[in-house]
Amino acid sequence: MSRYTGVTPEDLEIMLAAIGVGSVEELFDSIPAGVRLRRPIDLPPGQPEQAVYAELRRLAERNVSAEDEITFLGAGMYDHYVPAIVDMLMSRSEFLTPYTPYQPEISQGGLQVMFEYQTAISELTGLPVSNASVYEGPSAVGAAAYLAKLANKRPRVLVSRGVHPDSRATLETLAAGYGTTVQEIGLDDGITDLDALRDALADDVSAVIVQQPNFLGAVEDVAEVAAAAHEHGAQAICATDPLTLGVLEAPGNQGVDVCVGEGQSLGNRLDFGGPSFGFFAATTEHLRRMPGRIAGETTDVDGRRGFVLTLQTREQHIRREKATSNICTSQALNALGGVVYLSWLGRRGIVELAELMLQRTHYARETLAALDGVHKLHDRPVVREFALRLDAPVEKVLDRCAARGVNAGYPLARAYPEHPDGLLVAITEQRSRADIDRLGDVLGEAVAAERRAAGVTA
Amino acid sequence: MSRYTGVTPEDLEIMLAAIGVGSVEELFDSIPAGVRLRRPIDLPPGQPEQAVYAELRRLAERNVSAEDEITFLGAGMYDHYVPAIVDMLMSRSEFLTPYTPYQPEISQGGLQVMFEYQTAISELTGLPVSNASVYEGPSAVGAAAYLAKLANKRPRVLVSRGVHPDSRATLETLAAGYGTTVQEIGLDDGITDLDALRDALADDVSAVIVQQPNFLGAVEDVAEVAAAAHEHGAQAICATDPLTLGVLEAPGNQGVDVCVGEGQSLGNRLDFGGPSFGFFAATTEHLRRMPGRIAGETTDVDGRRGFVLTLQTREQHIRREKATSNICTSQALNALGGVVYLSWLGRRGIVELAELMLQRTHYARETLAALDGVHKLHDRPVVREFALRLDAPVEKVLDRCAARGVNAGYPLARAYPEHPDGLLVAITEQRSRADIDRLGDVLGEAVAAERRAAGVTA
Amino acid sequence: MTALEGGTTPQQRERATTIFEKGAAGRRAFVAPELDVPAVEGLIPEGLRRAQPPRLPEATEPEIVRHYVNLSKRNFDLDSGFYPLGSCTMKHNPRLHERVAALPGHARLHPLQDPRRSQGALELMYELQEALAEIAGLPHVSLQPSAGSHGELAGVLLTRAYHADRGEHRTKVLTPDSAHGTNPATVTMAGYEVVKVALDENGGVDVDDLRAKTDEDVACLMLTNPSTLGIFDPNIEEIARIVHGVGATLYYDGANLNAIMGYSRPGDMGFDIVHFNLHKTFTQPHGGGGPGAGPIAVSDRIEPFLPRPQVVRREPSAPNGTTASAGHDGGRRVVGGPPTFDLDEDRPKSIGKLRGFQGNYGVFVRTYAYIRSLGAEGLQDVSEVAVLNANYLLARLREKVGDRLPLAFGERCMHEFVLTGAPMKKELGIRTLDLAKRLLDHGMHPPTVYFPLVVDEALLVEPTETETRETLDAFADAIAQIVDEAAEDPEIARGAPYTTPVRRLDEAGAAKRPRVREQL
Amino acid sequence: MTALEGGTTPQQRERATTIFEKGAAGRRAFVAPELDVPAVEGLIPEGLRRAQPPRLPEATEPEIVRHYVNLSKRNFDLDSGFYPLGSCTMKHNPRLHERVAALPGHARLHPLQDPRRSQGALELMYELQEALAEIAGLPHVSLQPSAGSHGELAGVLLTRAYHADRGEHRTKVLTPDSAHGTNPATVTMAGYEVVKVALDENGGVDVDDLRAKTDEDVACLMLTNPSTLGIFDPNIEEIARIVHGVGATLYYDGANLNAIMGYSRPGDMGFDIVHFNLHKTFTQPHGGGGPGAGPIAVSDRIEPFLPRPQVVRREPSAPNGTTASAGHDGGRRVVGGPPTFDLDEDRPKSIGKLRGFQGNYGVFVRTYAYIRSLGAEGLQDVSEVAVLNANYLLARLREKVGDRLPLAFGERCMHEFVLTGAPMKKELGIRTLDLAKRLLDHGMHPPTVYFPLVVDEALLVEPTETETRETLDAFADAIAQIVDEAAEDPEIARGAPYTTPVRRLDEAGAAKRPRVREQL
Ligand SMILES: Cc1ncc(COP(=O)(O)O)c(C=O)c1O
Ligand SMILES: Cc1ncc(COP(=O)(O)O)c(C=O)c1O
Repeated sequence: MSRYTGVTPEDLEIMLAAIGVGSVEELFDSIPAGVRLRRPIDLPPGQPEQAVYAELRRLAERNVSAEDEITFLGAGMYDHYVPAIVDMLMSRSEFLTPYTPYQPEISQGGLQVMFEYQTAISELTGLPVSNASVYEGPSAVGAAAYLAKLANKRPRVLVSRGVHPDSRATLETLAAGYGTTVQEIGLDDGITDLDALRDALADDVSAVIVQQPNFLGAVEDVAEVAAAAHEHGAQAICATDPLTLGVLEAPGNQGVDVCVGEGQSLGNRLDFGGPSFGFFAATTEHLRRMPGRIAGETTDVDGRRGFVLTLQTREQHIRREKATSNICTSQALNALGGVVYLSWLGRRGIVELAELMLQRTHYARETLAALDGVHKLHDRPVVREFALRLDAPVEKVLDRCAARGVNAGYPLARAYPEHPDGLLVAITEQRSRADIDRLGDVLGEAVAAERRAAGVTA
Repeated sequence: MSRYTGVTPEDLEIMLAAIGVGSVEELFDSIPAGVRLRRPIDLPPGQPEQAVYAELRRLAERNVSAEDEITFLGAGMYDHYVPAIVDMLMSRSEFLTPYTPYQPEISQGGLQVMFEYQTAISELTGLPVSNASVYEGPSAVGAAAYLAKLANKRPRVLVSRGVHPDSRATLETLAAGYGTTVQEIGLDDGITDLDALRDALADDVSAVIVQQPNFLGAVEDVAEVAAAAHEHGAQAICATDPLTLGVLEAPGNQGVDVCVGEGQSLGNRLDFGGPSFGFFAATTEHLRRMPGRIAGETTDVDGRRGFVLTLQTREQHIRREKATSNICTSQALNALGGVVYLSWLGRRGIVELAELMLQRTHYARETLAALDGVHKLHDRPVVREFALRLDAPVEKVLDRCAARGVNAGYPLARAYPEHPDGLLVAITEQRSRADIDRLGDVLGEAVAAERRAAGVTA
Repeated sequence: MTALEGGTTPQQRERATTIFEKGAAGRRAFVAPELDVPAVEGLIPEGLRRAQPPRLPEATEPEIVRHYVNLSKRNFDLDSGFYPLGSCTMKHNPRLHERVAALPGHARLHPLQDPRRSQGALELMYELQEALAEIAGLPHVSLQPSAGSHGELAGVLLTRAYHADRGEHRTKVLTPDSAHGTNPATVTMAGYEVVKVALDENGGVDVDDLRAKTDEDVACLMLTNPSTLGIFDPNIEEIARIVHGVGATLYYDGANLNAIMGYSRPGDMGFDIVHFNLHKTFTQPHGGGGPGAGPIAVSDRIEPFLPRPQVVRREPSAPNGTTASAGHDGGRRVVGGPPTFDLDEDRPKSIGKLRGFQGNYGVFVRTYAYIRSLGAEGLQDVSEVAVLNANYLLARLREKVGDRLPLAFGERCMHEFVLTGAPMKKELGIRTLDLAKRLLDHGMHPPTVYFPLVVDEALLVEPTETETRETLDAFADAIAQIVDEAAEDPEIARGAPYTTPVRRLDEAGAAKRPRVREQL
Repeated sequence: MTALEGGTTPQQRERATTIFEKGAAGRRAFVAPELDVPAVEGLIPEGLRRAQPPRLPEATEPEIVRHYVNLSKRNFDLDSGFYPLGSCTMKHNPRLHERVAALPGHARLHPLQDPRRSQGALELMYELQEALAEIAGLPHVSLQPSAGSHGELAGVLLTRAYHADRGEHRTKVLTPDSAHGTNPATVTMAGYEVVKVALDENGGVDVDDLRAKTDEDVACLMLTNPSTLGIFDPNIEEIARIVHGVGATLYYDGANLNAIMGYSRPGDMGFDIVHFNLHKTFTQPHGGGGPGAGPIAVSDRIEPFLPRPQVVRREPSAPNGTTASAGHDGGRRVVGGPPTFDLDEDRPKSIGKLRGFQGNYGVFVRTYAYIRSLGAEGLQDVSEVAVLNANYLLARLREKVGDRLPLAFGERCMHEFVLTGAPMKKELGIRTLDLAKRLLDHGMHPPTVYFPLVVDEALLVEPTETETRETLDAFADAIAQIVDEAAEDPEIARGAPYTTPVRRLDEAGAAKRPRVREQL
């Protein structure tokens, strides 16, 4: 017996008798001797709840979280405020503990949430159909390219270097499986090099993938990219940060065929990278090729409105090797957080929030670029994140800032060797002007100190 | 409109038209001009959720909580581990948000919880009837004395000096209202002076009140106190710490008529002193005199088992000035926490937990009393808390310990001027032997340092 | 639709079993920390040691969780539907408040922590005192009382202390007929005699009756304004004059404060003592019957008697412990560093303590968050929308069922209103109780019934400001539907509810043969 | 009892309305922080700026809360009742895990935080890798995959990389007929051809068929053991020999690991790659369809190809960045200070990344807490009770309905078992689907139906270890009652359910005319 299992000695006796065996061990007789584990599992003994809590607290305290410093770190996940109702609803047993809704009659709650979520994602992206979630952002990019391959069977995808490095890496890994060649299109002054893209395009290109805003924070001209792709019959795929769609045109309105992205910024925690959710929206043409669950509206035998998992003939449990994807367990709870967040934000709120980020991002960029030894890496419009160049070693500058309680951002050199001096700074509604001014002070002093150390005179 | 109110301009128009007024202000016309507030309320403007969260976090961080130090502070509230299921259940909307169950048909959940709670309290205290909660511990003592007065109309209560100082203070305040004289019975070597008690007892004594274990941590001979009270026809009232009843005899089995106490140690948070709950149990004789809600079992029109608030003719909403108490809103949610905690602890667990505290308390007492300049204040059996005497200024010693991350306990002088050198040390299952040893080190060094400062040579 | 509409729901088919009937001997959820000290026998002498362990449940964690989760589903709650329970102010409970109250710096703070190490808590309490003082229009606040009725008791005891201090011994407290039961019950507990004051034809205090009953034996008049009839007493200034004329205090039962924020303040009406129900106006969740908190605000003359300790702010310039600036003190400028906060126990005239420690701090955290969230404008919006919603709902109901369920007094209301079901009873043969029970089948919580006592077949409706027009319309429709249905067949309402986990319960039987615990 | 038993419940009477139908133009729950910087126009060129805002809901916080709370009540969940959904391991979800995962140090930790400032997270991941390696009996673990099927994909891509590294190009992957749909689907996505292996008469892999199909073109055999039939394959050693004989890898679908902890390990059976479903064996709540996590454990020969980054422990003696000791490394002694943890991106043969960042860390926190809670003994107890419960329930069902719902293969089972409803269908005229739907009226979640495909009218029952004997008995009784009822009147089951918020839904219609979003 443990705190989770309850076979009393009396239970055991009754149960063994009903089964007709003399011991529990006997039930494992079918395991051949040659593969039996002949010793206890080599793990520490179990612990009371309070001890486990204490241990997990100890570990938590060895991390510097967004609660412990003023952070401007983004690069794919962002420190947004998660409203209390999201936590409350995500922790309700009725949402937290059920399985995928295989029995729709007793799963209308979850199914309707999916339907509402799909509606919200469709509205955000400007595309008519959405699935109920995929794992997360980068793998969604890989899944989108697979959909393109299913659609047009072409062997090559073009991906902008402005797409998140993890997305590009994931795309490469997955494409190696389904047999698509990945070719990168470089950036020109912060955004996808349209000339290079046009040069690389041909009739064997399955899809063109661009990110909006791109990894350097720059707003791309998605319509141009989509038009170029379409000229060669390729699919236009856009990865996007959903919160920026409060001020940026919906990809669906710019000719994009598939829009995917990381949903973390919609009411999901940072959680050191997951779980969050990926979203996946497309044109109607692709509906029967979409990966993952899709909730659809229908009626019951009495004519009541209801919801079911629909178009399941796309899916692995029905179609097996002919399925359009292998995805099964996805991110339903996180997507619930997403649609609750979007409801909380609301039609006006998403614009207000995005506008606030836009203005503060502009302010931060100008404030920082005015510092000695700090320059804009590009001049493109930005919404919530921007890239700088420092006249000082970035990692050292970051350490100096961290020591003063400020996380100044992401060192671009980690993913972009061509920008060894690059720093990516992210803004959310949680970073006030005072925080930005503080970053300005701390960063300015750190750069100055490093330049002094390197013998540069300001 | 705010985030909680939703009258749109269109709503407003429709609503005013339906009412037949031209403006909202008009609805306040019945307030005479002479008592109108003619300026805005003088409070800061409203804040977004994230700002309020930040402000409350700022305040929280200006407190040193039991999460921030190793604490041996008790004296009425204790840092026990609250299991996660208690939080989970207390935060379910269905328990958190309803009112007192005035409509039993849609309140069976809450009513059954009360019934189960009453059963658990009755089991713990060894008394046949319990109410569904009172505010908290000290006021429960005052309420118990009021019950005694209702029962026997006598004008005097005797209260042991071992009863919590807040309970004695509250008793005095309330007794001043209902016209009972309160007389204190001193302590003798840590426990209630039985001779003094017998001397003070007479046929005008309504009740005798004792605390188990008492404020100095000592185990009282409750049966003796009860017997003495009964000899004079007085009620025997015992205040107790429910967790100690895992090892201490139930007051009901020792002849006590009313047993009350602070329920915080049962799955409730410290919360800087509240909300928690008070429990109130008694002999059947007192059932119709009890304060507060009582859930009772019954059946519905179809014969189904069900629960209702019962014996409401005791209560203010029915009996008004003839009610046995004025209590209305009580502590239902906290009592839910209590019964969930007791279910979690279980029949064996409460004994194990109390035994663990008993043993660690003994170990701690012996460890500390072995330090130079530290002595036991009394030699009585103790369960979870004990009193020491220090050969050094207690408040200064406490400051020294606090600076090293240890809260060594409660300085008795605050409530017992006769023990200017007294220190009360509390143990819970969260204080391990290692913590106790650390307290030994820190306390020993603090006492030594203070003695050195005072010129004492060890 | 038949009288047995709905038949037997799955919940109805289940027999209610308690946690004591679940589980099995030996099962457990708790795993004890290891005994890490030497085990010593005989630490408790035999006679004092418990002979038999309490027969608590024996169940695994999954069993316990499932038991209580399923019990929770047998409750109606505010997050699920409309809850217009008059006098209870069942407004939305923001979950932000639960989040901030759970921060370890608040939730795991020991009440006896040294004030120097609980500055955040004391600052919060001090600021809350200030805010409540401003809202009440009275300069001094004690946060200590645990609920409204506890605040009332504090208020009457303060009155006693105030008069005693002046060498006066008074014996009577006045309450109007419409008063909540806690008012007279409090008076008795505080050792006074209750004297009832009649209402006039508009539902206000009968000023003549009040004048007649107000003499030098009267210690206090307890009043709520707007009253439990939802009416703001137009004679409040005159009432205050009469009461103060004999040296008595005027006590404000703050249960109905939700109606007037930004429009009037008890202090400005002449009240000496006010209690707040933080679990009403300030949205502490009701928890199925608490916790709440009942802070009080008082005038200067009552201040010396306030319970101890008081939270005070000490200016940094003043040497510690010498000048404590309690209560409202105007300016907030800081000279020579930030102010500190402390607990002042040194109050020689204090009535003492009403409970342990400093009050229901967890509730204060929520209230503080609420006041910060809404701000001055938001609080005024609360009262405006509460009154607007009540009047709109009243208008809809008058339009639909005004003949069967007329308004008891007047034409309009403040934040709540009282209908009388007397015509409905007479004409349709169903009582207010039947209407209430039938509402349960509509998935709504009924209004308060049979209170206030002065109205026959009373129905006290308080929609609160957090409900939308759509919800109010749905409620009016449901009431109309029930009344229409009763006109056709009153038996349906008389037999209601049908779809609830249990149906009408035998309350008389429960009281006659009380079973108040599980027999094991 | 009639076919319409239960009639119309209150929930059934309510039309489902979405959040997009609630609220009204202008309402809001969000209050924006003030714009504290100078407002600048034209920051986004016109063509790129959004012309029309997305038509998101406009509702107050109370409206949103009530909407979703009421939606939640239209879900069945594990905290409310028995959920014996075969292959899904619906065991109790301890709330401790939610508490610890929500600690800000975990929940608000940015995935790109410098490893020096995320040592707690990296230590946790490292220790979890170690624990999973021990449980799998395979030395190296990557936590990265997001779910079981993602782990499968990782596994097949690893196989591809492994063979490619050896200069081999293989084209086929074998899966038995009983395999879960994700296995063949994964194979296709990873660019291989699926070859099915037959089962023998005991439900195990047909060794002869396997031998016949295993050649040098075969890259991998994917297997779950015990299989989805709940049977431990007695020929596992022979199977491993055959597969390894041609240089193929053996992949273990870990969905059924809950059956064997402490008794056997995939690594010891000869598997090269294993995935774990942390949302099954390790009790991450399912969330109505995720999140989960699907870490993989692999043998030495696969290790070089694992995804990047890997979490590594660096011994303090070693100069930073020079010696990374990845994976299992035996001793834990510390020389010269505590070890540090790091992310190792420098893996030249790695298949790359499967997703962003380091995986579903929040799930790892829960799993880590679970493993620490239970320890070695507790994990073995899990499997023992899971198998005991399954066999007991099987025995009870055989006793009661063994003729109508016989066990598909063999006599006993591991942690789950498959019944066939074929005799019931033939004799009583109700299908497994009808039985399942009728169970809904009994307040229980049905077992998995129509899977595995190899069994006609399959019913796959997995009670898990956290259920009590009483619950198993109640389930057996309910099944027996439904079968008896069907013997009297099969129409009842065919029309079921009756008491659920909606009744049987038109799935065909939904697929024919898909409506996958609200029309606004
Ligand atoms: C008018 C009125 N006064 C006083 C009270 C008592 O308040 P509490 O329940 O907080 O003790 C109530 C609460 O029901 C009330 O409505
Ligand atoms: C046997 C088996 N394999 C694989 C999977 C897929 O796992 P996941 O849903 O985590 O992708 C499942 C889950 O349903 C399963 O039961």
